[in-house]
Amino acid sequence: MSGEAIAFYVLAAVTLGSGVVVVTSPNVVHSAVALVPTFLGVTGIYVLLSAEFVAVIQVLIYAGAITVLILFVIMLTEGGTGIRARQRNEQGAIGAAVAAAMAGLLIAVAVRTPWARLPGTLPTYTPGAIGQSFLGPNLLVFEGTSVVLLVSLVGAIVIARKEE
Amino acid sequence: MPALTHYLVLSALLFCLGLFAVVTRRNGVAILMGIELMLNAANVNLVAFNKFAAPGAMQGQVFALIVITLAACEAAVGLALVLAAYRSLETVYVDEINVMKW
Amino acid sequence: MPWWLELIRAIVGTIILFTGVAVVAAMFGVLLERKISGWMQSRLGPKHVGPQGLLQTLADTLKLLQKENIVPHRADRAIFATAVIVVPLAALLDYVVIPFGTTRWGPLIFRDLNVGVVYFAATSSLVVVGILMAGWGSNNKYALLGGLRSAAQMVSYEIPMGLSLITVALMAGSLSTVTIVNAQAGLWYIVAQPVAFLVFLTAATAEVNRVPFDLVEAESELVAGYFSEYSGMRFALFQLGEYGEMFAMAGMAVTLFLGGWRGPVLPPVLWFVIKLYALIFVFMWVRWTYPRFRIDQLLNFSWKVLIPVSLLNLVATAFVVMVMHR
Amino acid sequence: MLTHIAWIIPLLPLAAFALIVFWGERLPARGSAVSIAAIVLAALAGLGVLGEALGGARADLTYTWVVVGSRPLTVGFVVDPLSATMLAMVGVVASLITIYSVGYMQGDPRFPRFFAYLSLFQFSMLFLVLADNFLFIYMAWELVGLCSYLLIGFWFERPSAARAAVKAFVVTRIGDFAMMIGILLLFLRIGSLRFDDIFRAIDLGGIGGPTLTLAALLVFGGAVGKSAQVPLHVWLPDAMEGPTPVSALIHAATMVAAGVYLVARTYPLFLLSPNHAALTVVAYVGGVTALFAATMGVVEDDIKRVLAYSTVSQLGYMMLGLGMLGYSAGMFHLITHAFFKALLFLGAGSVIHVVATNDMKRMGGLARAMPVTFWTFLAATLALTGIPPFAGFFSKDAVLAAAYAHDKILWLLGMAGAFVTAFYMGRLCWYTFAGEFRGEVPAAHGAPGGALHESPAVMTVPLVILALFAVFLGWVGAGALGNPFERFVHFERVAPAPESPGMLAVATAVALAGWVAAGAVYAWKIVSASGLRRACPWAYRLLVRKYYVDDLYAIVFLGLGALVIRAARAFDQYVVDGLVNALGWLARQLGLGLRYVQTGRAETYLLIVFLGVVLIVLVRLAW
Repeated sequence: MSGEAIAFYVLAAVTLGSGVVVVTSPNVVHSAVALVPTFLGVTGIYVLLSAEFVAVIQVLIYAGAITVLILFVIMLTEGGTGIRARQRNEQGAIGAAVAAAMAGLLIAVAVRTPWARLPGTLPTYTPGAIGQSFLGPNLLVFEGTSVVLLVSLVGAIVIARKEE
Repeated sequence: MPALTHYLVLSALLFCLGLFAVVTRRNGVAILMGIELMLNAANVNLVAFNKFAAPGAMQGQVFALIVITLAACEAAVGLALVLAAYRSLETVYVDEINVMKW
Repeated sequence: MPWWLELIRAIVGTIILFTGVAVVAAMFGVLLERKISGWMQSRLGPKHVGPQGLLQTLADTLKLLQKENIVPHRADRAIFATAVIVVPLAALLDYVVIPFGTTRWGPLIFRDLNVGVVYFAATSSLVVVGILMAGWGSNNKYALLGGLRSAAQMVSYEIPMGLSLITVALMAGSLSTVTIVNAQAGLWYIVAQPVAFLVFLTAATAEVNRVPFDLVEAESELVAGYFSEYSGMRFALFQLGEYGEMFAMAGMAVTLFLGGWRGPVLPPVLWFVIKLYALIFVFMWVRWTYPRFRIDQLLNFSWKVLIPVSLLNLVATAFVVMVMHR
Repeated sequence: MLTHIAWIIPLLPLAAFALIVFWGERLPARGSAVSIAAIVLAALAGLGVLGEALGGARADLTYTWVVVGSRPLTVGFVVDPLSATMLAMVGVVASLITIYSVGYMQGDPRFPRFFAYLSLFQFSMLFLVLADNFLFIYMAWELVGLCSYLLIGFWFERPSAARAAVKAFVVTRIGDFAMMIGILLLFLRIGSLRFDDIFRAIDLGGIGGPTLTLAALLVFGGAVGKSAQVPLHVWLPDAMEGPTPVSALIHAATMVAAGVYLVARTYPLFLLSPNHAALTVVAYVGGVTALFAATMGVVEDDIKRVLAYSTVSQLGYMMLGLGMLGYSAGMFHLITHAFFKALLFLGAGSVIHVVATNDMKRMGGLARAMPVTFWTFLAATLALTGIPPFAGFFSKDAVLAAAYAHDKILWLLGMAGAFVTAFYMGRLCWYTFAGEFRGEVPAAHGAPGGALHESPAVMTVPLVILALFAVFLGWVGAGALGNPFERFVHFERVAPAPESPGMLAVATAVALAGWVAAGAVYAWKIVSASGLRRACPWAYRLLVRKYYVDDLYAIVFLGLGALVIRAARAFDQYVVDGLVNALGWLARQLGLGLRYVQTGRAETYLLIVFLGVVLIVLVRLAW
């Protein structure tokens, strides 16, 4: 087993293990904290996939910003009060069954499909390639995303603002 | 050497974890966490395909970045909604946020 | 050997090495802080332990190690315990991309990442998680408030800091810290980008929760903020993280604006350390000079002053760079 | 000329109907003027058509209406001697009766509606007469039935009227149902509803044997219902609850005669059934009805009901004539009967209008007070009883001659009926017009001072005109004049029965004997009526109870039927309703179950979406 395989399995274990905590923990704060290793595990996966720019952005946005935001909202809403409230709704069993079946399907598809491969090599300096792509062929998407970002920024402020 | 399939399987499992959270959690914030997991799974797929299926093109990583951006938007708006709902209804449990159903 | 394995090795190496270095640096930092504050307030500071009180911090550390680890009643033990690890770990991760000097074999850096600057921003933002965990895990309203303030503050100041980082990267045409240092061969960026430097310094001060942005641990209001309930070794770990973060910030400032290891006559590593401690001194100087901000002033300052200023600076820089490349 | 646009004639009353329905009260004379104008115009046109038909004009307009499968369904109108005669008769009688109605219905709160119904009926009847196919006949058949129902129940405030209307409708419906089956049978076997096509098919052997007999009898079932033949005669006496002009028009002159007309119209159907089986049935039904109904008239005290039984009886004679191959004789009797029976009803209506009662026992001596009514009524009575030279003499004797030629038993039945007819009509006349007035003068209809008086001219003029027909129309079919009617209206394949002077004498003698017997009982009191009653109480009881037919029906349909109905009700309640309730329960339970799906929560919907994805993929894989 090569080093890369070891790294993959370790990262997958970290990702899925903490993911399970995120999903099942009766304490929402634990769930939110468990998000951090999940995201970091995914970051490691990105690194394995030679996508270091995506990886650092993942850390910056997900682990650094979104998790903090989630923790922040949890503490602003429930604080320490809601820990003992029921966290799972009544469709737990069927939800688990459906999720498991879905996983089975997706894995079956992933394993059985003969994935094609296009010729080409990954650029060695990906941030530059990504920048070229963003400001070149994907400019419209880039601009659209920027607009969405702006709109959601304004929207979030308006929604969360206290009524005067 | 992990192949494309390894990453796809990992992503499938992560996606279904997120699905499970979205479907079974009562807390709005926890549902958002599930959504984030699903988005992450999708991103893993994108980046993996970028490397294994079309290494020459950067579309996979580019779109992963866009997804991350949109995920940030979604988290911001979603959490703002949860906050607003908590402020007016004093609950973050989505099955109790049902005044519009009457 | 694939580069990703090198990265992992670099990170592990950083953590192992700098746990030692940072402990010493933090201990020395604490002593320095006390000595400088004493000097500024026209008093002597620690004096009795060791020659001129040099061993004071060592004694304090030994004392802390011996003390009982108190866990508050009904605290969230798992989070309470994990937070202590997260904060210094996040601080230590910053050091991966900081070049300390250069040798015959190349720059003295754990890993010259081609996304180094972004990496730095990403890892330094991880500290917030630890602070929030500590605040919530303590089951203490002062701690919780401190944690929340910290989150708001750090998220706010990450933006101007990131913008100033981007400005510098724009100037150098690279995200790699080594390339940035090399790009300052002619002119330090503190000259070319004074605004970015000031913004970075301000944001860094806020990021490490130092006066005048020390609302997180505002002793007079929140006792000690998110680590009110920590004692013994855990308290020491927080101190370690804080000072580690401060040193990392100072090191990054040196790298980005003060030409890194560059300097005449003296060896590069020495130059780096000199510049580093000069910045540390500035941090401490500021601490004993300015009063604490209010929380609303703090946030307003970030959103209404720093962000617009750094945005304008970024646009102006981009314009200049574009013109020069023509 | 008129012959080819004869189809316009029915549309005139239809237009009047539409006008009155929508603008009734606002039309001149509250709608009656419109109605009268329409029917008088129609009558004139009908007479014109008759004139042209006498000149040899014929018409048969056919259109393909729809194509059923591969079979074209043709509809159209026919003008031939038969329909032309009927057209003229219906037009004239209806005109006179409509004019008469203006006086009779004066002051009724639903005056316009009456004329609207009347116009609708006239349209339907003219439509029926002109139809050249079973489809139109059936449509018109149902329309006249509807009008009959509406007009019998015109005074629906009276429970008896409402009941009578329903009874008429339901009883005739039994016949109509048989007729419909017959029509469908013919359509199935022949593929056309047009009379000519059907007759041609019969000639070509397309249908024959028992099937043809069955079809003919089923069609005859409709005629039995409409023409109140035994055993479906029970509705007609009760139908007298309607206004008297209605009784005259619908239940004496036209609609009830439609059954006879139908048999005549579809005569080949009956004639060609093996061994004349269908015709024999027609003859026997008619013969039995003729005597049977007449006997019931003897004990009836209601003046209109006596006339109603008389109508039933006379319709029986018509059927008898047709059944005994006397095609012309039957139709001739239909025509003459239409005039004199309408006259009788209108006369009775005139009397009722004045004395405000139907009970003959409370009349008497009206001959002096109402001379016009009396003399016209008397003329009609003589015509009905077959006294020469009045109209009924010629037509009834033609029927009896046809019966004599083919079946002596039926001839005897007819002769007995003639005797009884003379007897009950004599009884009616003496009760009503002779002797002293036994009732009291009603204030409402009497002139100031409460004296008995003649009816207004609007009523008496139609009486006089009809009386002229009653007196003189018979000569149209007189053998002495070469029987012009028969030359005009006849069926090629049947020869007219020979008439002998001896038979005429016998018939006249029988009728006179009836008069004498009636006079003996009611005028000269040689035998007292009560004495007769005491002499044979069972016979009297039998007649009063109308041969227990209504009671039999009551037992069969209300007693036995009640069991069936109760069973049906139980079936409806427990099986049908139970099924419906079960469905409702099922839907409710389903809804109660499914409402857990409709939570309004995104998580549930998402779960279902993914469940669907999984299921679809699994199903796809299973294939």
